[in-house]
Amino acid sequence: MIVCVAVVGHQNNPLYIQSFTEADDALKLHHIVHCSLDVVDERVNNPKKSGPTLNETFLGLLYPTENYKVYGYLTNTKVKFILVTTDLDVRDADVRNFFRRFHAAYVDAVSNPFHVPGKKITSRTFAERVSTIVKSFGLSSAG
Amino acid sequence: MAAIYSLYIINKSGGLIFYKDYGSAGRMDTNDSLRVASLWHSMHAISQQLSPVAGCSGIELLEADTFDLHCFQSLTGTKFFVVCEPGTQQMEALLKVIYELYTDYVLKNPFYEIEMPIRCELFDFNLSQTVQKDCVALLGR
Amino acid sequence: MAPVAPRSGDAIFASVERVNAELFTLTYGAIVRQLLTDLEEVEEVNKQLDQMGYNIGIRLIDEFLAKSNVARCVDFKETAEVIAKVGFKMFLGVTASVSNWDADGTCCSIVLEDNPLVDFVELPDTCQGLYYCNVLSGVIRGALEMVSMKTEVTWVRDMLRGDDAFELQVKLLKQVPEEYPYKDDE
Amino acid sequence: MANFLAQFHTIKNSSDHLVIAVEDVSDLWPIVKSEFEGRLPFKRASLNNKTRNSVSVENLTAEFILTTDSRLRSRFPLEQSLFWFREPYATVVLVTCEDLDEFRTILKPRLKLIVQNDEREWFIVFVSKAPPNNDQATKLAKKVYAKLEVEFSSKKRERCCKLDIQSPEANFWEDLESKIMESIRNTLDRRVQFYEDEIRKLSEQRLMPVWNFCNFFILKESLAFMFEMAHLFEDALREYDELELCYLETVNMTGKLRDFGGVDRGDDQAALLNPGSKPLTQIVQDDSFREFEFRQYLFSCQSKLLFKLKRAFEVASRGYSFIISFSKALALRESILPFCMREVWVITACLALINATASQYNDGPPDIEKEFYRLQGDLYSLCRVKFMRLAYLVGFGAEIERSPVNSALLSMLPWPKPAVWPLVPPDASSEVLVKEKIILQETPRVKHLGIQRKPLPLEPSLLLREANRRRASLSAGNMVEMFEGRPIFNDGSGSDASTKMSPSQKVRASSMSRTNSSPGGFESSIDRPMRLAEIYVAAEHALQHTISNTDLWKSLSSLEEYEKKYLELTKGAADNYHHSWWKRHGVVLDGEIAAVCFKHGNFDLAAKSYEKVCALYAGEGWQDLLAEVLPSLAECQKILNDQAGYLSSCVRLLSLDKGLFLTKEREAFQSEVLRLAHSEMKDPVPLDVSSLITFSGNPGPPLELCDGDPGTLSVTIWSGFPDDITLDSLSLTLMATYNGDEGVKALRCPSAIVLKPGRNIITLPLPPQKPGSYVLGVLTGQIGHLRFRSHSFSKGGPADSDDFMIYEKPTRPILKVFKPRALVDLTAAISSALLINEPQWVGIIVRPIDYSLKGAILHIDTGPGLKIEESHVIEMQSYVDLSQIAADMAKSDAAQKEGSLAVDKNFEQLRLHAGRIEFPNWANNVTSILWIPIRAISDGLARGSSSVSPLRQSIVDGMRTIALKLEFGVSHNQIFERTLAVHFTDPFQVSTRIADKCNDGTLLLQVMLQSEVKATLTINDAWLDLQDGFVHTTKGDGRPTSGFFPLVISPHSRAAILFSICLEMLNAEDEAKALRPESILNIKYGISGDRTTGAHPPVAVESPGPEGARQDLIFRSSLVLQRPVLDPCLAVGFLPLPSGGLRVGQLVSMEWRIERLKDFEENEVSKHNNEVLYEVGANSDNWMLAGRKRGHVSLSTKQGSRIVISILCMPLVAGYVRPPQLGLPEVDETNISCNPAGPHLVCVLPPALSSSFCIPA
Amino acid sequence: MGREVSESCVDSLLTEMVSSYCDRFYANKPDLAARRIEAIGFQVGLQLSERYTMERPRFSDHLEAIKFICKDFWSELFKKQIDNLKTNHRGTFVLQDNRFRWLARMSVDPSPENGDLSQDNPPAENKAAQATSMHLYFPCGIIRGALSNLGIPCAVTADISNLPACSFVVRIKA
Repeated sequence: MIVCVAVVGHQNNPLYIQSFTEADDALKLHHIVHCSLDVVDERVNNPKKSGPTLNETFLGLLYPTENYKVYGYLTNTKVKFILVTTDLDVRDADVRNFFRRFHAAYVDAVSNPFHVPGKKITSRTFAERVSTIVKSFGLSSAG
Repeated sequence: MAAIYSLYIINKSGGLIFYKDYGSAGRMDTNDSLRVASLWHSMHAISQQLSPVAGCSGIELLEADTFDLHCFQSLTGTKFFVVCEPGTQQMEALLKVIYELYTDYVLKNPFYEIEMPIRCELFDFNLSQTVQKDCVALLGR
Repeated sequence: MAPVAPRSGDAIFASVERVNAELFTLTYGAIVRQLLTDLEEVEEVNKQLDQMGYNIGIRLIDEFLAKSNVARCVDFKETAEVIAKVGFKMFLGVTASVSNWDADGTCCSIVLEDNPLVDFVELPDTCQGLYYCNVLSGVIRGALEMVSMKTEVTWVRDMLRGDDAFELQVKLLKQVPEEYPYKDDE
Repeated sequence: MANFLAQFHTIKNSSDHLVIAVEDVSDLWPIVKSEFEGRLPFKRASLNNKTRNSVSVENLTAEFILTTDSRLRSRFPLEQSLFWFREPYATVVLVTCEDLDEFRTILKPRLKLIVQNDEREWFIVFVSKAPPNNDQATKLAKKVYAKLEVEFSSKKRERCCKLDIQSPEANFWEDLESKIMESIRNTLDRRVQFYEDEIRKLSEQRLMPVWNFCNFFILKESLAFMFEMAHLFEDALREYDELELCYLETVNMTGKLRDFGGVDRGDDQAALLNPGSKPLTQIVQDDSFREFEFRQYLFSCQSKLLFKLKRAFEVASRGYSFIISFSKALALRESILPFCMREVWVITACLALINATASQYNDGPPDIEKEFYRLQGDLYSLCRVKFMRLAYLVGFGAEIERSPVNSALLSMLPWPKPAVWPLVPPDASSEVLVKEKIILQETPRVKHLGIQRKPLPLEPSLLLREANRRRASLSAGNMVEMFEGRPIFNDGSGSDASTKMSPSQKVRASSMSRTNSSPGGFESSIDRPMRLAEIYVAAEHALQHTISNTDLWKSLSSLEEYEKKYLELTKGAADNYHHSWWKRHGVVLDGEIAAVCFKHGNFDLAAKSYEKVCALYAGEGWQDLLAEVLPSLAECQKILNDQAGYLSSCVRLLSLDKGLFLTKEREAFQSEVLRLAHSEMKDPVPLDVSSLITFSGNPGPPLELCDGDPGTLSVTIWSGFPDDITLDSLSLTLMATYNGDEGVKALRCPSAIVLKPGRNIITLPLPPQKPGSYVLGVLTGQIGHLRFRSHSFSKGGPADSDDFMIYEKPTRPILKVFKPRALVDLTAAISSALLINEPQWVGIIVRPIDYSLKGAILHIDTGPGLKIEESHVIEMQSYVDLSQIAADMAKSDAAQKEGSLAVDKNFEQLRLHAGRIEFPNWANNVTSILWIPIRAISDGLARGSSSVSPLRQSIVDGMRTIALKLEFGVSHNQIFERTLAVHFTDPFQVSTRIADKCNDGTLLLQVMLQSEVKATLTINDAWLDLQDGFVHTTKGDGRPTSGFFPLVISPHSRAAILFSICLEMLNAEDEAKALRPESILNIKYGISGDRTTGAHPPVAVESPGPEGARQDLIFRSSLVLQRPVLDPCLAVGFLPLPSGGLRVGQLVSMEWRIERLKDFEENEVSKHNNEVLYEVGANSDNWMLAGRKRGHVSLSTKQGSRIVISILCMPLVAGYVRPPQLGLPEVDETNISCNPAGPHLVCVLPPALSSSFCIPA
Repeated sequence: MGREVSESCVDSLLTEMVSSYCDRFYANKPDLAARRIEAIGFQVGLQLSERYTMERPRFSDHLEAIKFICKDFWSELFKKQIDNLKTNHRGTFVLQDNRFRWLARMSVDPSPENGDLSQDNPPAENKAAQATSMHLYFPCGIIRGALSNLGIPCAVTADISNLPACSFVVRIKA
């Protein structure tokens, strides 16, 4: 299941981070997301590593740990989406699909005239949309 | 080629905001045209008063032996009227087109101040285009 | 002359030049936000939005008339209908409905379920009291004034404030007759 | 075929290089052996790799073995083919021969026999022992060698070479090597071909049941091994990779459960780097390969080759993923493996890999290098996690920092799932007690600054529950087995049923079962849930069994050891990460190290690391994480007594998101700040609180002041403190927006102020500022010894970056000071003249120009000849002049309500104190008029004018000045000064003329009175005191002839009075001593005027009442009468003017005729008697004179001689004006007769009309 | 196909926005008005770029980004592409639109009677020019917003040679 999704600004500042576990250990997810930025930097800074997927927004799997997986997505506007999931066999297609919908939601959120770029996303609608996307994770392309 | 003599546009308070002469016989200077405008404005209004039945919107066509005068008044009170050769057809349509040109190139020109005299190249340009167009083109609409 | 038949809102909307709604929506949003920054007072912003709307309305009405070929409406009822069905459609691509007529037919509500102005918009708590769409009321007021109807347009419902729809109350104050073009002394 | 495995293994281990067979036909080997072996290993050789491309390898090791050697004794053909790789790759035939016959008869057939078997790659080395000096022998040898070549070499292959032992040719050895190489190459090619064919055959029947991986493995590895021997490592590696692939497929494919392995002692230590750790025979059992050993074996082979290829990096990267995947595999088998096998294995694997790669790695390209370090870091941290997990199990959990990173790593890592959770060994009660003690002693790690926070989890689920669950499931399971056929347990499929039960239920269940079980024999702790301490002990023991590596065990044995290891691993990870791209990882781990340092009181180090971590989080705005570390940093700073640091940390804590701390916690921070601020600090600490205290001007228009006015500025300050806070002082700087050079001014808040949390509004006194507009600069203040400053504005402040320019508002000017301008105006109320020498009201209009005159003070200073009538009060009343009224009307009715009408009523009497007047309040904003009673003094007597003494009066002598100085403004800082000119005058201007001359010598003296004032004058009486030489005709009191008084003269009009007088006869001597040189005209008059228009009754008389009550004023004026000429000696005649009359601006020449009436004999009037001095006088503002006004003309002394004096003049004004007069200064007037007399007045016409010249209407 | 509105909505909104700022709020401070209008454009550009760069790989260099502006971005806004793109390869780009839609309805009247703009009174010519430029701050802002959101800080100016052609000059901040 998805335990955490996050939006990180182009200055690596958290714009939105939502964990889907018991609240008390949300902090560790903050940590995971924050550290995963290392990998994003790495990918971006020496692009030859990300060979075929050069400049693709979808960065794929960032962390191959035993217990959870971290996926990354980097938009053209240097905004990063991070997805932390604990199920270990995830289809790439699902993740891509997830990020696509997530991106759409994000774009609408920042289209709110009252949203201040580079500041946290406080929109309620966004939060709701995200949670639905998270719920439907994996189902969409399974069908 | 429809022989149109001249075109007038009058704002709702009777001021002449546009006048174009297409070679009418008796040339008139600015003052004349102004006078004509305000005169017509009044006549048009009087005609509404005169009408025996309610809801008259004023003179639409005035036929003289040497010319016809077609008038179209928009609901916003702007009057467009052409003076043309007697019996020229399609003038209502023409006036409608002119009205649309007016909305497109006059009212949408940010520099045009409403109710003020019209000085818009684009309007002049498109207008002359339209007027050049012969009646067939107008029929097409 | 044979009056050209009035055209349906959809027909006109199909015929006019169109642009992406986002551009419109976002631009309007940016304007509102900038006004808030510059004018500080929400009340003032409402006022200015209405004013802007009015200025737009008095120009827009002519385009509306020219392109829609609507004849002079017999009464205010008809006018309202035309605004809702043709006007909104022609410009915003959405249709509104008219309801809540009062007894003497001088006051009604124009109800808007869908409103391109507010896509993406969420009012922050600091902006309570802001009538985000106030420009619309201004437009209607301005337009009607040009066809010699003095009206008062007020918001009754606002989705941004949690209502289920946008509802504008249009109240006809007085029907100004064509002013008689010359004074007595002439 | 599996039975060959052992053999294969031994062979493989025994032989690790190529073999070259030596067929020593004629016992030469002992002689040449040393030199031959001297060639080994071959420097370089060119061989063909698997894809038949020639590659050159270096230092190819090989061995020469005599065919007679036992090792090359014949074997079974099958195994020959199987283990072909160890067969000789070349055969060297050593021969020698002295004579041809021997060659032909013996040697040749033998050689033929040897070489007939074409399996082998062979060639012949002909050794000639012939000494070089012995020609005969050498020749013979040559011959034989020639024969040999003919026999054995062919065109396509050169199979012979010749070695002279005595004098070897230089190129022999090259020749030899090349021949050997050629042979090796060919052999290799052939064998590769062979193996490949075999392998292909096998792979084809891969899917058949008969197929057996073992064969495949042997062939594959043989091939690989052969490549390896030939130093073709790449190919060897490829073979192994293929082998691994194939293995994984088959292993996963064939469903049948295999023996996994890994249960032997020592298996816990990863053997992924030394292939020989276990004999293959152990790995393979009944031709199934144990995954555990075999995969490690394969990996170790691969890594061996990789190291040979100097690709340590690849070892690391392959290794990491291998460990991950392998650990997964272990997880699957956890139930059968020893307790925590998996964790232990991973630890050892990582360590092994780290050491090996780190030592082998030699620097590659930078990006690879970074990558390599990253891998090392990963290995370290993986190792670290597992290690912590073990530590937790044995009860060091309390010591593990509950940091986000640890929580992230551990809490997601499932507990080990052994089939049976280890149980406490019977004799361990003492240890249990120890653990118990530890548990009891362990105190929950207290957060600093009294922060309470739910500690982050380090465990996926509670260890206690987990362990007991596993025990329970087991016990239940056992029960089922034990009590076969017992109904109660038969039904519920034991294990999972009971897992569902809570431990407590379990206890009941089991106890109940115990009662049922008749023989209570098996008393064990099985069914009783274990206590935590017991779990620890159990785990410890279990681990002890698992872990074979002593020092790993050591590092778990005691807390100190554990920490040593822990630090080592953490440091290792951190350092490596620091060398890689993954800075964040590095920094975060530094934080972990810091925690340990902190625990050991090494605060300095701890602080340094914590700072790094905080900097990282703060820099990227990860407040939640920052909130976790910052308190620790603060604590260090506190302990290190780094006040500045500690303060700023507290402030940072306070300025974090409110949600991150409870209010009481935040209050605690604040109190810390205050405590320090007021504690004794060596030196005041400057502190930046921009994040905590922000400020801005109040919304709305800026405060507007006039130049030089002070004011009070009110400013909004947002306080981020959770609680009220008292600032000892506070000041804000103002910055002029336009002129930057115009420095910044600081506004100080006079008193200490208390900031509430949130929005505060404070007001600051504002001294006068230069004109311009100002914005707020920085805020500075003091709390105790703490000097803080804040730069940041609240919303409405300047934008931080250009990108956010959209949100930029220019810093709103908070203060505008206007350029100096007129704030008030003082003008004289009236222009017309006042009565001189009488107390008069002078009016001064005070007009404030939208500026309040509150408390204004007027200083009045009268110039010379003017004094204020102290006796009278000064009157002030509001003043509306008509123009303003008009304006008011124009203004909106709002202004009307405010009431200009009401204002009119204002009237007040003021007293003058030391020349100062205080203005009443009602006059603050309205125009008002001030009436001041004054008197202009002039002692001079008014002079009448007549034909003889023309009037010469200048405007100045009636002029007086009043210097006014108005002090106003908030603090009388504004000064307005003005000097008003007030004009005074006599009521009348008197002029006389002789109206008529009667025959009886009576003269009618006409006295003309010109009113000089803008008021009605009433003459009640007038009389004339005549000078000597004149008397009134009527013996009267000198009243005018016709006494029609009172005579009223309206303003600026004129009147005349007639006196009839006549000459008084008197003789010369009387005349000489004339007592009264001039006559005095006395006029008793009254004045009725309004002070608002000009002259008016003197102040003394309050309101001018009815006519009668008016007390009269006296006006005296002197006038000079002149006796007519008695004995004229000169006659001056005025010649008639040109007919056309005079016009303004037209030149006209005036002419006078002078005639002598008598000669001068007796008395010499003038020295130069034949000359006359003349002078033409004229009022210069009526006339312009051209030519000499004054001069001598010659006039002969003869009687009757005459001349004409003419002068050009131009009249300047129209109307009746006095013409120019001719005077003869040197001649006594009495000797001049004017005949004809010139006119008193001449009429000058206005200039002729012309378009260019217009007439004042 | 996203939703659409009539073009005159946008036109009249922009016209009104400009006139409000130039004639009402900052009547005699044209520079302030300009900044506000530019700021509004900036925000719109920011959000539009966010929207229109979805589903497309990241740009590897400035030129790509600029090209995106010229092609896709422009056609999203104006249903046409930039007609001509020039660059000096040192961070300056000139984007020329031969018929810029937002100027299409604009006919500048050089005669001084044109009371539309309440500047003090410079010669009618540049008075008109200034008025027109007021309408160009918005598109400039859009471009700047879009680019800086794509990580290219820059300054954008516009210049109108002859209506309705218009060219935007992008100077990338080194």
